[in-house]
Amino acid sequence: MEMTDAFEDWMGDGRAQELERAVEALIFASDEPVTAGQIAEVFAEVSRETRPTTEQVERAVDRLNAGYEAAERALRIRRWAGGFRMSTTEEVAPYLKVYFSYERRRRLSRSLMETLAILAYRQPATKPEIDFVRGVDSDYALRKLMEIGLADVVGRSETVGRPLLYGTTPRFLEDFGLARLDDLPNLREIEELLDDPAFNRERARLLMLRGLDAPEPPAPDEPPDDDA
Amino acid sequence: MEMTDAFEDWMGDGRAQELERAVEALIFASDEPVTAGQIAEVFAEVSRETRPTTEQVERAVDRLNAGYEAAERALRIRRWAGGFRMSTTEEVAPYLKVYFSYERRRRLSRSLMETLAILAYRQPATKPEIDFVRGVDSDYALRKLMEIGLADVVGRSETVGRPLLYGTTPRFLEDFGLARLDDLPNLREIEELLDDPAFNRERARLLMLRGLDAPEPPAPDEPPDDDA
Amino acid sequence: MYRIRLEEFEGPLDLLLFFIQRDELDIYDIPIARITDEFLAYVRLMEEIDLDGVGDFIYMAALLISIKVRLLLPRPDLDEDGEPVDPRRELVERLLEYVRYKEAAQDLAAIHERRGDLFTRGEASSEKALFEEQLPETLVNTTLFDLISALRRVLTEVTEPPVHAVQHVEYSVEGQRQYVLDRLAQDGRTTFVALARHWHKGFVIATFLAVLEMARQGVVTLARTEAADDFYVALRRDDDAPDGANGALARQDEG
Repeated sequence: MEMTDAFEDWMGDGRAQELERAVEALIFASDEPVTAGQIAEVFAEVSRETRPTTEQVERAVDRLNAGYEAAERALRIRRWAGGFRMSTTEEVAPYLKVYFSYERRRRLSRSLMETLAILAYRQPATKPEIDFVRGVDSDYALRKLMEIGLADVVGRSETVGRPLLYGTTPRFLEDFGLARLDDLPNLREIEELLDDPAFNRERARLLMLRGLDAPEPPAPDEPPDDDA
Repeated sequence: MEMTDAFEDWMGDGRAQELERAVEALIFASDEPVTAGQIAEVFAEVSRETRPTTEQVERAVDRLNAGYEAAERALRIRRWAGGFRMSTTEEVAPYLKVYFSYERRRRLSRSLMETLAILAYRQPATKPEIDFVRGVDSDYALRKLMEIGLADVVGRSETVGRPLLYGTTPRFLEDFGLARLDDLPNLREIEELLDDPAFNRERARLLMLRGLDAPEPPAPDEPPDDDA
Repeated sequence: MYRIRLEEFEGPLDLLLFFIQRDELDIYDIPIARITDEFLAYVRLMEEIDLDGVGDFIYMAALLISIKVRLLLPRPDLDEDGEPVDPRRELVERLLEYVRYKEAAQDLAAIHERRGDLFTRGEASSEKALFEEQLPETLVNTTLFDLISALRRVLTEVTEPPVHAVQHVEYSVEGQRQYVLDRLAQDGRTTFVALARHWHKGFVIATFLAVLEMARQGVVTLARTEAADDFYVALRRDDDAPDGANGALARQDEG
């Protein structure tokens, strides 16, 4: 990791340390992901000096995380939904689960997860499009996802009838720990599946898949607890 | 500060470090101040070993704070309201003040949201009209929406007294990710989205919300339409 | 026919995938005639027990039948290169497309699960309250769905005729008037919600009517609060009471 550059040189160690402190404080105190740009702006306004670049903020975050790791701290700064958010490490999850003595995040039912997946990968998507892929009416699932705050209306298609377009929200990214939509795992190409001469293997995959998700979890009646 | 005692000896460095991590995680993530007793209990349950004493938890907190201070971190663990909670240091308060004074991504209050919804669907509308639909005085909400930049005066009605007409701004469309007002879900779409038997279409019609259903003939006593 | 747990199949595609897996069918050579028969038997079963979503299954059954018919045609459809087209290809593509998203849904579920191990800051450490006064109200994190939901609230609010309701409860407007005066004498200024919180519905209505009556008579003043569904109630001061009403009771009402 580059620990110095023109800015850090110019700032001197004290200024770099001060930026780290500001970064840590802002990310800690915010209720939602803070962007590097927001941090830079606040820092410039308070210090009345040149605004740090987003790279400099990124580096301050990296230094903080390296420090947490070296000191074996339970906290880390995550890159979620286009910003920074502080969270505990995986290792301490058992303590928190015992302390809260319940699952804070409720699981999404299979139908909600399927609808969300189609939405996440195909967005913006119309309801008929989602219905077609699933072979069922997605009215309920879509509404539920909107109520939970994971999906929203994002516009209107220019096609006949101008149907509404749906997409995922920043909240979806944060709840799934993704920095951006590009971080979604790759979707397998349909052509890859179709034209695969070894279709037996594909069939085996189908079988496996069915076995994995056969028991349908009960649909949640309430939105999952948000742990923000 | 005593850094070792029977417990820490017995635990060894690794265990002492583990207690620190648990302490840090629980204090960070808790929704209310955590007591030393609660922390000790959770730690004993997860580690399946002897429950640490509250003094040992206190010392873990002291070590964490000493570590924060040595590393010039922006966070400290405070003893407040009969328990521990994490807070930022006084030095970083200026950053937080500036950050929180910015326009931030926050939910609009219920009354603002309702006023905005009516305005979006009934614009251009006079204040008495909005008051009538909401059943309460919308003075504050309307003023606030204008302050935020989501609503604005768009003209004057031709009716007696020529009252001001209000409407939404381009900023409104931008914030909701819409290209034009036409992209707002219409009445039929809203009914589908909400699937709420209590949603009263007749009432919507009586209240003369427009733009809801394009093919519907305008109500006879509808106020003059400036932007149709 | 196999006994099938109905709730296991959310949609017709799930049911088709089940047949394919159960019989270890080659997905590129689906025995349409047999599958169609079994599918139809299942749909009839659904109709009998009046299951929701039967329409989706009927639609798929029609599709299966049309494929079956096309398979029986002596002259198959040709594509633009003059090659014969397997009438089942479209269905297979659809099934695979669906499988693709089912996989993605599983990936997402795993991601969601892992994210559940990471805890964000709890309310105990929240410092927002310290800065609350400086928080301007702005939009953004608001979804279009929130906007629509707000519209729903406006359009579905049920306003009962209060007079009618009061007839059935033991609280009288006059009694609540005294209650409000007592509370105001004690607290100076309060909010309506504070006056009526945790009380029986009849109590709330009678209190509300009492407050309105007192406001009309100039005994109390009402003022907006931040919350849309609440308001401040205070005794009117001597100097702004129009008819000197209840001057004796009027104390300070600010703060």
